[in-house]
Amino acid sequence: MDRVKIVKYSPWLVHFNTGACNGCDIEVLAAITPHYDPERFGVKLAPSVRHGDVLIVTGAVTKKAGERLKRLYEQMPEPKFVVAVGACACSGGVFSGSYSVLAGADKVVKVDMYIPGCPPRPEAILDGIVKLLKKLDGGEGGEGGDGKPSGSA
Amino acid sequence: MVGKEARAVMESLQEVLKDYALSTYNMKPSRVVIEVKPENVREVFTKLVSVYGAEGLYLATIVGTDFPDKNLIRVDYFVNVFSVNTYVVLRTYIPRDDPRIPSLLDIVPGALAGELETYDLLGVVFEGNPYLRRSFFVPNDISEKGIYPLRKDSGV
Amino acid sequence: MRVSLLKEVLKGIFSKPVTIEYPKVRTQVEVDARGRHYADLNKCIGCSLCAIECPANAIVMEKIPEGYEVPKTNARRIYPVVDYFKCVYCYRCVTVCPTKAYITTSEYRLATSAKAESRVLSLNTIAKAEVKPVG
Amino acid sequence: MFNMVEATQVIKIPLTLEIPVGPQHPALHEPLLLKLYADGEEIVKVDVITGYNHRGIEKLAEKNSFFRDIFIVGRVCGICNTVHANCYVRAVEQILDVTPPQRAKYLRVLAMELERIHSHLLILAVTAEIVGYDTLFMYMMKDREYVMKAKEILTGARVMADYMMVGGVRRDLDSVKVERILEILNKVEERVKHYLKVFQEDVTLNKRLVGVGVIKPSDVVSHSLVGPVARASGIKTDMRAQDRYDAYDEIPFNVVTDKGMDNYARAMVRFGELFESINMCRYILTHLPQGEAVPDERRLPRRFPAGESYATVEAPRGELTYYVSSSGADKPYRVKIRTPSLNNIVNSSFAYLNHYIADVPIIFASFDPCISCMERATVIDLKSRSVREVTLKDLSRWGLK
Repeated sequence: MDRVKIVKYSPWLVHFNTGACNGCDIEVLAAITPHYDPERFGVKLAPSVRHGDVLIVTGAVTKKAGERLKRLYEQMPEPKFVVAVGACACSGGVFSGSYSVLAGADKVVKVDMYIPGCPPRPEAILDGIVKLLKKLDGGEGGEGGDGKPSGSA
Repeated sequence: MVGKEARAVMESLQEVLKDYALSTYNMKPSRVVIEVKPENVREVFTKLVSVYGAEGLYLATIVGTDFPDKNLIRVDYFVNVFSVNTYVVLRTYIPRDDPRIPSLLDIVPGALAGELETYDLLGVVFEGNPYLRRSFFVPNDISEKGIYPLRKDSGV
Repeated sequence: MRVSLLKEVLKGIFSKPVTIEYPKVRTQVEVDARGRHYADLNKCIGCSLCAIECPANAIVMEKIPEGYEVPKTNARRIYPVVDYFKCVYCYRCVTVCPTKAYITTSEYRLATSAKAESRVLSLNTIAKAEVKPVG
Repeated sequence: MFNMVEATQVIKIPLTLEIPVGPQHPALHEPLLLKLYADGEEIVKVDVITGYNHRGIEKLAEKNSFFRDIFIVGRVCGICNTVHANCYVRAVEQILDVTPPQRAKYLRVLAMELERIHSHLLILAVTAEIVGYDTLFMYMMKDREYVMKAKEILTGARVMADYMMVGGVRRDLDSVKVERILEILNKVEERVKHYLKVFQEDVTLNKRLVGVGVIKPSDVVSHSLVGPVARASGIKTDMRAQDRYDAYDEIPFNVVTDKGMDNYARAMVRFGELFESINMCRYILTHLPQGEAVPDERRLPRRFPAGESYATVEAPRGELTYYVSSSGADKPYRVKIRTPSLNNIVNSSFAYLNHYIADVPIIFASFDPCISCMERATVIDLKSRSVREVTLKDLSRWGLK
């Protein structure tokens, strides 16, 4: 439990592309650039999966990449968390009917936070990570579909 | 490129390939389709390269289409003759139960990607290409069953 | 270091940071950016066109539960439920809708650890039968 | 100590070291496995192993209706989604015999050129990152955000535009938005000029780029390499100039080529195209024709006549082609997508030979790889022909032939 508390001060992210269209990948990349600067929260991209705390999964999880994803997850040190970024990683998106995809990261590993969107904006990715950190703190993370529309057009 | 000039280029192209052409028609937008016999494909390419030069054209893509009702597989070679700004499509039909066609790999090295792709997805054997093999992009569970995904009766 | 880079460094030192202090300050999102959307059940006629046209099969037509005042135009009493996990926010449903029934927002903060659907949002647009409709 | 071996003799001990790079690797942002075989520090053989990103999109396109496919093919590649959608939409328009209005053609080109700007900025930034110049990467990504904002103003989303529709585009532009995009373009152009200067002046960048990854023009054509890679070797091939689709017949632009043939030339071609694209966007915004651009999607044709068409488009990475065939049903009979990355990655493994291991990521990046593009269907290249009993030096020389 204590180790979980420590992780929340500086979670290091590992990004794995399981067959994404690169849309989510460039948004994950954009999210670490000066405009959004997640290092304010101690968030940093880790060079190797063995240094990471949070695995960011993008893409529809093709059957070949699914095996890799499982192996990567097993190589991560405890405690570890998985964030699914984008409609594809959440549920398969437009590719859910294809013969070659498993459709959804939760088919392979346990997912702690879903960030829907195609692709989600960098702010949305930050928002998801902040919600994950709050969840680690004991608070409730998810409040999707709260019934409050904002900025309606 | 429009009008007279384009027509002149197309006519010269048809003139070059007239020994091999079974029929000639147009595909939208303004691509010349020339139907050739599958065994002549290599000769046609040698001829094209000798006329337009090795730096005058490249093979853009190979398209395989399955026609189960006619028991045929159609293999189209899309060639961009960029030295004269035109596209030519070489169309061949091969039997569906024994899809074989000579490989172009030694004449056009750029055919590699298209041939591997057409083999794995449609099962067209390019004779003389040593790199053909299954399940490089089709997942193992499907290729092990011997299914070619792009065939109409593959059921995937 | 070249002079051009030195100039850049000096400019960087004396200019305001570009970073958006995200959770404290909201990013300026275009008002017509494609965000969360849901059906307005006052306008929806239950034609299922959006469910047919959705490229990701994210829309499922469901029966409106008992106890809601459903407009007469929606004879079959069904309404579209958008699965925000599957939705790719292409707004094809918005543009094909014959009655323009979709309410679009620029809401993008959708991260959640549980399922996210438009059920509650849509049902909130119509009044419950027991309560007299307000306004 | 070994005795000196005659050059004609065969060394049977496998001296080569096998180094897998990818699919999850800090130097490679793409799900691709490059198997390098190195003799000391020198690459003698490269296997490109793929399949991690194959999503079976061509089959998926046959299973969905014509209109749903517009959004599916847009998701072949996130970085170049408008060109994918545009190419498919134009192929379908050919089958339907529909011509979009002039304003829509201009807006389509605007969306595609904005995409080219952000794609080129991205790959130039990644180039800087790979040679170890992280500061420049951060600066360029910072300015790329402005282009993303312009895209958001135009299309309503930062990345996935979903902007193309049969018979037009899906959103129009008002005068306020035109002004805002023009302002952004001015800001970006100034910055791009600065980055060009950095690329030209910086010693580190020059040392890592100049003379590395040389591809001869004859190799470019015979291996079907396209786009900036071909243009950097002096081959003047550009589908915008050749096919003159959409509004490219009215908008003035130059085809940028370079004679350098190396990584540096490819970077310079991309810089040249950035300026061309910025000028084209500016021309479009100041010469936008009046009239309707957005078709009513509820009244589009529902019946598709039998027929076939072949559309091409110049994507940021090169020539992208779509072959669409209709049998008269509501679903396409065959959709064939050939992306530029397929040719540029699969057919180019010869370019790594005789380079140092450390140069592999930068050569790879100079092709502007987009694995998601190429792998909706495809591939492997093994130079396995070269497994012969020859000396390692001969082996490497052989590979270049």
